[in-house]
Amino acid sequence: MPTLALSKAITAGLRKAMEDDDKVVLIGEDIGKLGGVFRVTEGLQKDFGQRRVIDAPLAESGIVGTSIGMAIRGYRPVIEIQFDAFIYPAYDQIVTQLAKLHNRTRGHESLPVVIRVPYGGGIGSPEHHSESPEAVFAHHAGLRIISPSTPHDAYWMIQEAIDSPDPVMFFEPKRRYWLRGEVDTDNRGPGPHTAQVVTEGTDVTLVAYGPLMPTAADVVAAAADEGTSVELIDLRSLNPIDFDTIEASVKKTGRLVVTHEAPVFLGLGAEIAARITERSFYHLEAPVLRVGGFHTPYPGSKLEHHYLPDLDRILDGVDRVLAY
Amino acid sequence: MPTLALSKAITAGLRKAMEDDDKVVLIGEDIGKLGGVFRVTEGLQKDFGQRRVIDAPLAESGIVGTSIGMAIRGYRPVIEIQFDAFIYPAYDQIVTQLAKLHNRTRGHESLPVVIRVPYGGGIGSPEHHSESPEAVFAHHAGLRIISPSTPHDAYWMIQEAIDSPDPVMFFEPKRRYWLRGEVDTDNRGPGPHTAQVVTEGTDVTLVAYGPLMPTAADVVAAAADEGTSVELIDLRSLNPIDFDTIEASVKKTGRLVVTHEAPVFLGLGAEIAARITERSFYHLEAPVLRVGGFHTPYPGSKLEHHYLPDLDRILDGVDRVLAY
Amino acid sequence: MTSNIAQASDSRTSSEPRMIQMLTPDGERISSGEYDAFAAELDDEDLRGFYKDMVLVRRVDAEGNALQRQGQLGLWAPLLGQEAAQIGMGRALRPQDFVFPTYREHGVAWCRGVAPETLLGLFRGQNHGGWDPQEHNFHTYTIVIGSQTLHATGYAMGVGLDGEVGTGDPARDTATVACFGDGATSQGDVSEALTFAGAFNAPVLFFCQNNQWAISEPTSVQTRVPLFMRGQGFGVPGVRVDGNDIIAMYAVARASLDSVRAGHGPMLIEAFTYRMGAHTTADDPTKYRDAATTEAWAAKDPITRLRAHLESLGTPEEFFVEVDAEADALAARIRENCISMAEPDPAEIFAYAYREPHSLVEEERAEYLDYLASFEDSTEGAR
Amino acid sequence: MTSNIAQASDSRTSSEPRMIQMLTPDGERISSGEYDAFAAELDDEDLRGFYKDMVLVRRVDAEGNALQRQGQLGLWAPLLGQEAAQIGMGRALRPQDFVFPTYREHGVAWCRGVAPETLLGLFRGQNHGGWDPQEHNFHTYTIVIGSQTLHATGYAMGVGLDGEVGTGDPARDTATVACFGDGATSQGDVSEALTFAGAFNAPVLFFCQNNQWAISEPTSVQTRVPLFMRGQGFGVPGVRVDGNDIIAMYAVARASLDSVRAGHGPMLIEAFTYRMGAHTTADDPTKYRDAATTEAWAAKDPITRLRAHLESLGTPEEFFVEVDAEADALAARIRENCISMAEPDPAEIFAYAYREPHSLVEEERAEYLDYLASFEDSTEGAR
Ligand SMILES: Cc1ncc(C[n+]2csc(CCOP(=O)(O)OP(=O)(O)O)c2C)c(N)n1
Ligand SMILES: Cc1ncc(C[n+]2csc(CCOP(=O)(O)OP(=O)(O)O)c2C)c(N)n1
Ligand SMILES: [Mg+2]
Ligand SMILES: [Mg+2]
Repeated sequence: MPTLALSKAITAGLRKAMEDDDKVVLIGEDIGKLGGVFRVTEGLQKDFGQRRVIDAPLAESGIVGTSIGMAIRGYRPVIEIQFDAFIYPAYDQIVTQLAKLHNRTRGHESLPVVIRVPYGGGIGSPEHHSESPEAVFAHHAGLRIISPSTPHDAYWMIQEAIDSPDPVMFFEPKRRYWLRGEVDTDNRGPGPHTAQVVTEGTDVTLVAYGPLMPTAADVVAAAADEGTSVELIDLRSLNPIDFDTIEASVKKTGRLVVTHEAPVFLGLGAEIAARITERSFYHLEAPVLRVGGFHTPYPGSKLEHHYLPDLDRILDGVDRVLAY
Repeated sequence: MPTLALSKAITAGLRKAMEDDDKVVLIGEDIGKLGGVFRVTEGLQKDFGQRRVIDAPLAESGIVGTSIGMAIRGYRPVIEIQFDAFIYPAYDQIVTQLAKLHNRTRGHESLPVVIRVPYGGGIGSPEHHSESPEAVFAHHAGLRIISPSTPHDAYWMIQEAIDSPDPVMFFEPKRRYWLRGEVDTDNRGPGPHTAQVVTEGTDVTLVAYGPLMPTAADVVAAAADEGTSVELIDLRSLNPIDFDTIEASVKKTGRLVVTHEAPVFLGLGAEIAARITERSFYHLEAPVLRVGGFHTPYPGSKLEHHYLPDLDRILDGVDRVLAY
Repeated sequence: MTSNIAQASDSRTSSEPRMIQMLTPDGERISSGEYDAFAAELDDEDLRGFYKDMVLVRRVDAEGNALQRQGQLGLWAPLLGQEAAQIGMGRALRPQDFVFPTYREHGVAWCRGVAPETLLGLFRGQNHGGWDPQEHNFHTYTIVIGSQTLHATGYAMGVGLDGEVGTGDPARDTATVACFGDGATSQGDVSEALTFAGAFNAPVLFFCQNNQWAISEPTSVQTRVPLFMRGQGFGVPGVRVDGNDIIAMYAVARASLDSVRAGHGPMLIEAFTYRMGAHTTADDPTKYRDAATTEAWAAKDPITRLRAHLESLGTPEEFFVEVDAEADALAARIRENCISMAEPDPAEIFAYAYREPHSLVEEERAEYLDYLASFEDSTEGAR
Repeated sequence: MTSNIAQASDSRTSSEPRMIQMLTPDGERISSGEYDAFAAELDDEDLRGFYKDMVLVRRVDAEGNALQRQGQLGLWAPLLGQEAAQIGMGRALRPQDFVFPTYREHGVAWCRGVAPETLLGLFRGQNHGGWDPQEHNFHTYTIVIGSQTLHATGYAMGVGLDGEVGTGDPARDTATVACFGDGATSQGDVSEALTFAGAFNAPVLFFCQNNQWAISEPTSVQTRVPLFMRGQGFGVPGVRVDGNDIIAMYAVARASLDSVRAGHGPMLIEAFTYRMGAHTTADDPTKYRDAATTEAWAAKDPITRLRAHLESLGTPEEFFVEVDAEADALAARIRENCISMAEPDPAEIFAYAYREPHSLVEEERAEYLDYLASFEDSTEGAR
């Protein structure tokens, strides 16, 4: 079992998918010789050629729109968006075309397009390089959205994304690209749309995903020191959300905290809070609490540690939910 | 007090704003001679000229982007987007530029731009003409979002939107354009960001906005027949949301149903449910229930009556929340 | 001095652009230089075929308008006046070519074998299109202006990756056609399509039907230079053709498609035509344009023009009578098939959101169908 | 036959385009036709001013790199090699003109009186820009590629509405400058900016610095025709200028700005130059380009070139020594001011989301500041 950095696990997954199916092509800005600004596609153009690893003109709508066309022609394009906020020029192609063509053609057309989006903050970047836009895509039907938090999941989930006949947005926790972990290349996980109980616990359920998973693990440890048993769930799939797994946990613990870097207001936590409250009303000892970004633009990097949920803020949430 | 159709109340509000401030300019597709596809700008080009009522090239990003530039030059552009889903090509300019320039310039620059968006379904239109995209804009900080449901509010709120130094998205309930009502041109309402209790009640609180307000009023009447007293709140402001008014009501009734045409999943109802549950946990007799659109593309018009929350579906929600 | 600089390089000052024409409004056949060769192969039978196509799609169009007026359709987007542009292009295509249409491409659809009834699903509100693009090499209609030009370009890039271009084999070399209007040229997506097409030398033909209007906006709102020039700065050469002249349309389309298939790179055709009807049945053109201009264009009608030419070639009167009869029969069939369309099943709403099962959609479907079923015994029924 | 058609109208086949140059890489002054007149007014003092500007901004740039390496900045975007393009444009502006920059316009910023320290806020992560655009008629930097070209066009449309164009009064007529790179030309927004500029005859000058690279992508990834042509199909004439030749840059900028201010419509300048450094300090150009090309461009260096010319004009050695001393002092000042910048206050996060009070932001601010305060007596402290 190799130990890989999360970014390199994605590289390995991409490589595997490209070997398995020569209809898989990569397209994006600077993904060729440079290997992408995070080096996720490093070496792939050298090995698979310029026809399968395509440096695109600097136009995100064009990249998504032409990928749709390539998919209609029988290809399985995997797009790299350079940074989270640079996906917005492609918003229209994603939500009115990519997400809707299967429906528009009454199922005749499938759109196996993957959009890789490095997202989240914490790497000291300037404006537009640290956002977490998952919620605005999850609101639109037609897209699947997943986000790995470990190298093992990264390796498998990127392949599952590419295999999917539905369009998949693959959100990569960029500040965890350097997180190393074992990748079991023989045994895949529970499938892309299942949440996973990472640590069992009895007092509070904590739901996190992507970049906040390591922070959440720290919370579990710190809470244990204080005598609180936290059950930690890695959401993994952001659309659909595996409410069954969360519900089962909350029916056990009676308390739920959800954390994400995205703004709390209308973030995924809102939906999880609303739906879990509906499903487990009589089991909840406290309202579902959310710890996340503020309703402000993501700040300059000197201030981002205030914006991002950290150990203390999430612990504070755990304490508050226990105080009910 | 004149009685006006909602669309004409907006026209009157626009006219008033243009008379009061010659920096107010209108820009959009087909808003000149045609007066817009819904005739909201009818007569305004004739009266204010082509320099103040500008037919733009067919490019929404361009319309929003150049409006930003005009605002920087000192104008107060009021944009018409032709139909809801045609706003997506402008998504990037709206969320990364319009919403963020005040912050980027540390308050030096104000962006008094209004984006008028006819939204919602129920008028038998083809794809892309019936969507309710308010939630994906509300998630981004920097935009104010309001939606009138009566001609009186339409008249005043469009003027308040134009007066605002912040960018405002003005969502117009297009299937209610023909709804007539009295407009008191001397007395404005409670301000654009206040929710209003439309009908007082004691058993359940019902929150709606824009196009569903008349339907919600029918629900109040039908519920009354069944002996249920529903307190109806017109949200009016979608960002910020006036949680105080909802909370006060829910602390009285103990039950809350939220309805909107937008998909339930990550719609405004999710945030309202999450936050009101947090604020009123011990007062709630039942989970907050939501009645809204499905997680599917908006269907063809022959099927839209299934998709849209109607009297029966909302009543069903009221019944379900009472059954707890 | 200043204005000299401006003028020196100002392309606005160029004179009226060349427009390829082979059939005058009076039906007289004229030469048009290098494109003549592509019309040379057309015999009288071909021309009668064109005539029939145009008359039939005009009848389809009239029936669309009528069905909308009678409440059978929610909307109709008429192609009146654009028959030559569309049939000329449609008939120049080979089976393996692939077309990405707007919402007004009823004539091209006709040539691709999409039954007119099939188009009605969208306009009646049964669905949003629903046909199988691969069956006809004709994509579903696109409503969001300009989007489809990127799909066409991407498809063509795929054709390039497949090597189905420049092989010299007429059964393999494949062109992709991106249809769009004059208004669409302003959308960023269309420029990005030109960018990608140029950068990747994609075998795509940009087919702009300049019908002079984007709803109420004349082309001058979009551009101050002729639209056939739009691609020049992207490396996509363009040509303007009389879009009401089916012979010129066919010849220019043939020439351009051949060039594209041969791998010489993307090209752009501006078919100069006129939207004789309303934008859609929801539109009222009297609000924004005067009857005189429309009448002037009526004198350039593509069908009248070809009929005059066919008559000059000695086509017997019976031919025209037969075509009209066929049109009547077609109209009756369409009407019948439209009216008899079944109400769509509410389960359809949930059927195609995703191809693979999706837990949320399944939950909502089950809940809603249960909810509907709960009315079954009641007198109310769901509306 | 087919390929004849393609070639006949294929603009790719045009020969090497004309590039305006007035100072050869060796520093020799040459004539460049109609643009000479705009350089004629430059006296030796002006040229020495240009030299000083270029040396100073190059030093600002070097200091930016150094501060980043030392951890004082999160990032720096070097302008190395583009000094002539930017100072040439910057010095051709009038006070009332307005500039919309990218993130690399340190030279133009310099000319607009924005202190280099002010630029550092963004690169240090103190804020996202933060200066007052109206104070300098120079907007804050824009990172999202191409967006600012629409703002510039809209601003220019506003200038047009104000009537501050074509009056003949040099203190009133106003040009707006839209800065962008070669990569940016592919963005739909840039094409839409050209569309609006053409359609509204907006007094905007499109200023493309073609530095041959968009991060790792050479210009050939974006286009197969020269970029000065990009505006032609939108009615925006273009000219290519040697972007490493400050005299030509100044002359072409002056000529174009005059034309724009006079109301002759939008224009485009392609400044042909080279990004000598990395894209940003986060980039490693050895991954994608060979040193030889960069070296070849080093021989065309804008500063060396002007220095050679100044020397040939007899400029005394002391002048160059003085400029270097001034550069040293500037660098020291910048360093000092950078290092002494105060940590931003967390309340800043909430301060400018909206201009008017917003209940949610106020609630979140109060909660978070309370939360922070709760650490004040504890040993931990908020990190
Ligand atoms: C992105 C977008 N914006 C606006 C519309 C509304 N709309 C539908 S058709 C149309 C005019 C299109 O004009 P043109 O491209 O010339 O095509 P034509 O209708 O003349 O065939 C407009 C503005 C749309 N469908 N999509
Ligand atoms: C919409 C968007 N996509 C991607 C990026 C990432 N990015 C930053 S600079 C750059 C290259 C820009 O190249 P060019 O326009 O030539 O300007 P230069 O950096 O050479 O000055 C890219 C891709 C971005 N900032 N915005
Ligand atoms: Mg048109
Ligand atoms: Mg560049």
